[in-house]
Amino acid sequence: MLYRESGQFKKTYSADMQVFPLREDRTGIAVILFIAAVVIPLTGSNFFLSTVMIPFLVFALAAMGLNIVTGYTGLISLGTGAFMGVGAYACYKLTTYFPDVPIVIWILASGVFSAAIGALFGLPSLRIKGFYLAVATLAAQFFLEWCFVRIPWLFNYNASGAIEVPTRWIAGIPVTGPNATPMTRYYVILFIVVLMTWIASNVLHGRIGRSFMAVRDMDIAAELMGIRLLRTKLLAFAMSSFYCGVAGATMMFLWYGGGEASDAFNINQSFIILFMVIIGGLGSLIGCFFGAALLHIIPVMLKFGLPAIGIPLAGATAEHITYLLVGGLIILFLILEPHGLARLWQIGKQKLRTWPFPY
Amino acid sequence: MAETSTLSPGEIMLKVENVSLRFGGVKAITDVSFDIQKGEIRAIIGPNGAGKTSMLNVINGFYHPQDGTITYKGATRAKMKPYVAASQGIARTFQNVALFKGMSTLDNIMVGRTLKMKSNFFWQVFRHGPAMTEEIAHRRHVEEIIDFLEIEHIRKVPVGKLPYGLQKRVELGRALAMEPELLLLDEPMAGMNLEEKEDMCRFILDVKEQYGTTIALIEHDMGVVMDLSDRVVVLEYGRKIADGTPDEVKANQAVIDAYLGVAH
Amino acid sequence: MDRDASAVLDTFPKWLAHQARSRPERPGMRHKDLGIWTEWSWADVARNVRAYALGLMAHGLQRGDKVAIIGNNRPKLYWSMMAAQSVGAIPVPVYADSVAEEMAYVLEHAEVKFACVQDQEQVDKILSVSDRLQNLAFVFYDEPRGLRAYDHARLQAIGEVIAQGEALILADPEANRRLDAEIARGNGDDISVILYTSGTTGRSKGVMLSAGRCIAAARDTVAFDGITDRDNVLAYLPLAWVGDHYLNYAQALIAGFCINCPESPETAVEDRREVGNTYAFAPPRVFEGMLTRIMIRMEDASWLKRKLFHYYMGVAKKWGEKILDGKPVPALARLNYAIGHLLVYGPLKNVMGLTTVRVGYTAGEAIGPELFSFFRSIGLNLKQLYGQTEAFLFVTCQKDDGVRADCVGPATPNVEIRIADDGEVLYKSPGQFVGYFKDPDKTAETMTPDGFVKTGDAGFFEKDGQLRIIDRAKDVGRLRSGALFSPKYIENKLKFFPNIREAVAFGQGEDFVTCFLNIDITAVGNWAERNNVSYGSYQELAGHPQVYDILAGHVAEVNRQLAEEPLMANAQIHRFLILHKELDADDGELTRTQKVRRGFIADRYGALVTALYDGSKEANISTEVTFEDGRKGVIAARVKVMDAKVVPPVALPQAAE
Amino acid sequence: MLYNVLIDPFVQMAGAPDLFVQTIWEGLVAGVLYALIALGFVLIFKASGVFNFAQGMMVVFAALTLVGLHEKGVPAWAALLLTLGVMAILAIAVERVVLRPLVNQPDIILFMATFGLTFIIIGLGEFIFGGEPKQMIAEELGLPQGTMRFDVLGGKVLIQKIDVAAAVIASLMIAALALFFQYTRIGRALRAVADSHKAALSVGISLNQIWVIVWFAAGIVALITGIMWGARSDVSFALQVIALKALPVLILGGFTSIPGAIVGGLIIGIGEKLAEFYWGPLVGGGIENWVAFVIALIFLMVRPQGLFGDKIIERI
Repeated sequence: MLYRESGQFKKTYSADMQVFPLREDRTGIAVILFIAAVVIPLTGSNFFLSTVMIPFLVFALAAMGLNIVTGYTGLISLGTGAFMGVGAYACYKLTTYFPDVPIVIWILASGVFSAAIGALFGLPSLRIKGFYLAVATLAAQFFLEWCFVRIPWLFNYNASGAIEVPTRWIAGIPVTGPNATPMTRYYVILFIVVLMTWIASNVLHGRIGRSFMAVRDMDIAAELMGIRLLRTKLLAFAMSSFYCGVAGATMMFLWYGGGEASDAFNINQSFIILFMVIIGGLGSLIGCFFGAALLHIIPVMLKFGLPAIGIPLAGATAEHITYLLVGGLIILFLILEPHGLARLWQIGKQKLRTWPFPY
Repeated sequence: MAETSTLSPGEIMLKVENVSLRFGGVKAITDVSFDIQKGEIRAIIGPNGAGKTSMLNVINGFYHPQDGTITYKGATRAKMKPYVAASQGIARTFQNVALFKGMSTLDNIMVGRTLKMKSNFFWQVFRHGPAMTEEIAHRRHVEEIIDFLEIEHIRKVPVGKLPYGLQKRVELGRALAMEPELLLLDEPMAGMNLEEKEDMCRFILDVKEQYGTTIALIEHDMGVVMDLSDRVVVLEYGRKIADGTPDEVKANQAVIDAYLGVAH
Repeated sequence: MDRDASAVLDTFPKWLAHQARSRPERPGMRHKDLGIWTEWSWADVARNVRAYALGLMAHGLQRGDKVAIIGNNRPKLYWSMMAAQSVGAIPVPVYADSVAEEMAYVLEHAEVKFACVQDQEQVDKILSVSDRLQNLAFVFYDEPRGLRAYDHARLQAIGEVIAQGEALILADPEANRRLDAEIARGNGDDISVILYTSGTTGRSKGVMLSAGRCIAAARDTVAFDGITDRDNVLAYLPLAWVGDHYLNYAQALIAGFCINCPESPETAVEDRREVGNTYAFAPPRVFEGMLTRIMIRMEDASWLKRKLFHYYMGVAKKWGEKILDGKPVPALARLNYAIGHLLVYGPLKNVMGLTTVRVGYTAGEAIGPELFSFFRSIGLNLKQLYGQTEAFLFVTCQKDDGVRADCVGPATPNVEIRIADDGEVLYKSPGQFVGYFKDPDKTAETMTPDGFVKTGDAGFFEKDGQLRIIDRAKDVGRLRSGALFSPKYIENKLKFFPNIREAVAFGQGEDFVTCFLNIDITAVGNWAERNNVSYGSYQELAGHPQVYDILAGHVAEVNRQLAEEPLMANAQIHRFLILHKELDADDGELTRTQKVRRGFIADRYGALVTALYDGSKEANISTEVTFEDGRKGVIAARVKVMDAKVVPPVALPQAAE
Repeated sequence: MLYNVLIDPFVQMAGAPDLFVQTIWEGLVAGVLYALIALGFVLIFKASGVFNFAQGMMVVFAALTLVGLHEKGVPAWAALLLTLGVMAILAIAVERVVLRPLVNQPDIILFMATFGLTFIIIGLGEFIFGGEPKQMIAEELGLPQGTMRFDVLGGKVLIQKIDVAAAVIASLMIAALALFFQYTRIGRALRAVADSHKAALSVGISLNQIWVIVWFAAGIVALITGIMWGARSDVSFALQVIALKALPVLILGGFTSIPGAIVGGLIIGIGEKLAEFYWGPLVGGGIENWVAFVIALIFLMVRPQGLFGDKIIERI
């Protein structure tokens, strides 16, 4: 309905291969970015920024990571939480040893470490598939979780046994630690997320992305076309863990502002993020944002929304209900739309393009 | 389009010698030998379960025979490795279409170019510079294949949505994208109507004519086989029972017996 | 340069040079090839054409030689025309879908020396009849695919020819001058092109058009519609048809706008949408097809959308055309229409690829009033023109503010029109033809002593000065009762129903009118699907009783309309039948431009015609048909005949005039 | 260092055989419980091809329901029956709401669906009975209490009676299941399903019925497991992590083999106890949580098809 495609023709392949070939879509993205970068910070309260937006972006990033390996390459991973942890701790150590390097750089660099670990635990994926692989990744989850707790060096031997995020400045503005304003933290995360989304879309739209999907859709055919399975799968694991790692680091440094591995990076975290991917849409970047938004909003609404409208709800009960809702949603989506919100979005778009026709 | 091979037409490109393949106790192929000459269309026929597909799987390294050797372009091996086979110019299509369902026609064929793409991760990350130039170059190549197979109108359609006949065509396109020297076609015309079969025949002949590709194909439609192929090898219960020109094979008593009552 | 140039711009090659000079950077041609639109600026086009021309000269092409052009709309084929004309040779476009036999006739008759064709298919056709074409020296092709193995003694790729030409230019500085000389030698009296009309009767005739007249005609209309170099057309009409040669080739060269060639016929619709053409021409059946598709797709839409659609279509019907014609419209209605545009018309045009169309023409046959006003009401400036090959298309056309469905508009600038005593339309036009190639008698036949051309169509002027065409002059007949009877007029009324694809009316000298009908397989098939009526074949569906009932309804409706028209009231359809096969150009039942060959059909289906009149309920018929691949076969059928509901004439105040 | 890893533990074993036996016994019991959970998985996987990730949760849920009902004043035996009823309802609900709509979907989808199921069960359980840990009503159910002491190789070995009971009941149940599969019509049908769904229909039992039955059976297994387990430690969803231990067991045993599940269970149980007791200290203990998975992982690399599974041949 909003689309006017007549006259939008491509004279070069680069124009034809761009991620958003239609003018209308490009404007749409621009508007969204504008809202994210200007409108929200201007209008959003600190509470909104730090309870809704920041976590949402962190989750979106983590979901993106998982989606790369599960959605695009078709390898189920239940180790997301742990890989995020690796990122967080890596970042912590790095900034401890080199306090003067801008924290953002370390946040990004921490991904490298999680990528390495991820690739390591990706090794079994060559021989094993499906459920088996899922179990294998659980090994990573539990082993790493254990490391986080049992290796004091990781948390600088703090008595609390937890990461204590130090204050770090960029250009004289505190970015992390107690006196970093939600606004600054929001902007930093926004920057990271936008950057990494752009990169992800680049990679996934190119040769590498195609070989991922080839492996997912029909690994045998892919192999016989000369795609090296191990390489591709490891790359997928590495890239995925990189994103998770960075997500973990941002989570620790820009959202939690410190905390224990056991509650930040446990198996449940892995599940939540897997659910975000499923509900958002396997094999879709935009889906990661949808999934993250939906699954993060539900608990927030229950915890703060209901009381706000005068329905008191015990914290514990809220949590239980969340479990129920989330579990229900998963099954519902798997039954009704296995491709998740992203597919719904697509359909909607298609309808707009062919409006008033049904197809 | 195909890489200029060191071989000249008529020379032996691939030679299979005394190959036997077993799964546990089951004998899929027993002591089969034959060769494929550069530039010919070589048909492999035989009743169902004769081990035809297994033979192709051996040739492009998906199955590893217990005995026998494979000589491809001079190099003799006990077994091929899929990656080696692919990178040395052996491409194939599958009996029941093995396309990447989630991807568009264009992307499917683009995957066929993977081996030819070299740009490193760094540039891929920015989708600029070498990565983009490469992407464009290969896109162009793929477009030529799309044009060749007359599938412009489904360029951006997810292959899952395509009718069977077109899927087969896309799969052929994907194989062609690898610029194969040896193209293995596993029942390229299975389940097609007459018109689609005629098209497919035309394409296969055009491929041979235009790109000088050597083709080995499994097909049940005898008419097609006899029209297309230069030489035919006949398998039955994993054994070779005949080998020669279509006419020779047609005359061969063993073949006639094998096909007696076989509805093809 | 330009000033004195314009004085002598009397051939297309000169115009090409002019465009290359005056707007070298503007796009001259686009072709969707390998998935993207390749573009040639006017300078590029000129450069290619010059090289091409030199290449052709090198192959021995000379002034006056005929060059056949066969294929779909592709830059290289348009260039072939330009190149040929540059040398003073005469391009002879031929219908690409004509079977070898027809093609042979034209090529032979035109004594073509070279043939520039699209692909293997055309090459094969020519080779299959080459023994009959003594003059044919060379065949040039655009797409090499599949031709590698062919004997290239008399066969070459157009690309190579162009390359040769470029080489020549580099090698020999004289080459350019030689070509310029050739181009300069050309003048307005040269024959610019020979277009073979697929005559509604008998063999086709070669209409010779002179350069000067073509250009004069084109200039008039370019001015008339204010066409500029910013315009855009999608070239999808047959090259051999005057419509394409005029609207795309001639006008593009004059106005300097861009010709866009689709990737393949299947993708033409999608390509039109992509490229967003601003100037569109389509015969009614194209718009008909579009409307049918729209309606079918809407049927499947959710009821809410359907409601919305139909409501706003109502609004459009009421106000759309008024707004388009700039007539006074109440503000509220305007507002509502604007909303409608946002919700329905705009998107609709977008999906149909009409968003950017500024001027649209339709012609060739009468267009249904509903159909016509549908497109106008959603804001598409669709107009009618009347013309023919002999006139180099335009005889009349409608002004933006003077559009009506039942007329074809007043005379085009500089065209004189006269109505003969027997009602035949005569004209004298700037573009009018020089004569039929190798056929002076026919030429004489068609010309009046004082230099007017006979259109062969009967018509009259309405009060507002617009011409109204009734029918082919010779087809306007009378029933035994003496009542006036115009088959075409009735057929058109029938064809306005989406369910009816073709209609053939009989009645000359009979007691009453009867007709054959062809169902529109898309529309009726879709209806069958929705009402799960199962059918195995076209034949079965055509014979289906329910289908008969539906069409009977349509026929009755037509009779009702006829009853209201004093002239036609007595020529109502009494009996009809639905043909068991689709009328087909390959069987010679239609012309290549899809006009019915009434006479031919009448005796091919003689048995059925008798059945229509002897009151029998059924009739057997078996006919020979030609399949896609040229093979022949026979299909037999038992066809039902049905009586139609006839309406007593409405006595109108102002009776017969 | 190497000494500490490779030699010292075995020296210790030899040095204190009683401790060694004690550890083995501990492992054995844990193993039995793992085996029981794994058994639940296998039952369902065999019959419906669903990898029921929620089996662990069902154990906890069953136990929680039982205790919860009793807390609400229901007598033990009644609570037991009620809980059985609840498990039956759960089985039916699962078949209706999850399996039936998802029939013919790729396994991986069903697999993910059981994640959802897991969450629902947790939410439901905690929502109704509260999240805080509870005591299993062992003696009310007439399970033996207290401990037995044995003299072994000059040392003392402590054995909880409940553990013995656990072992006994477990073996009884496994025997019962074996008989059930062997000799009842339904059992045969189930075996048939495992081979081919058509075969099952020919036996004259609808797939839907079979699924319900199987899930119910798994529910019973879960309940018994839950009781045994709850009796040893308290009942709460903290157990879920331990419940996941069944996964490595399955990988060792293979998804379709009951003996496999048992053997796997014992290997894992004993293995991790030994590891924890003798090697754990070297790295600060607590390795129980992952050692099982790592064992499984290493095992996978060598034999992807599990102990009792047959080699997988890929076809194209």
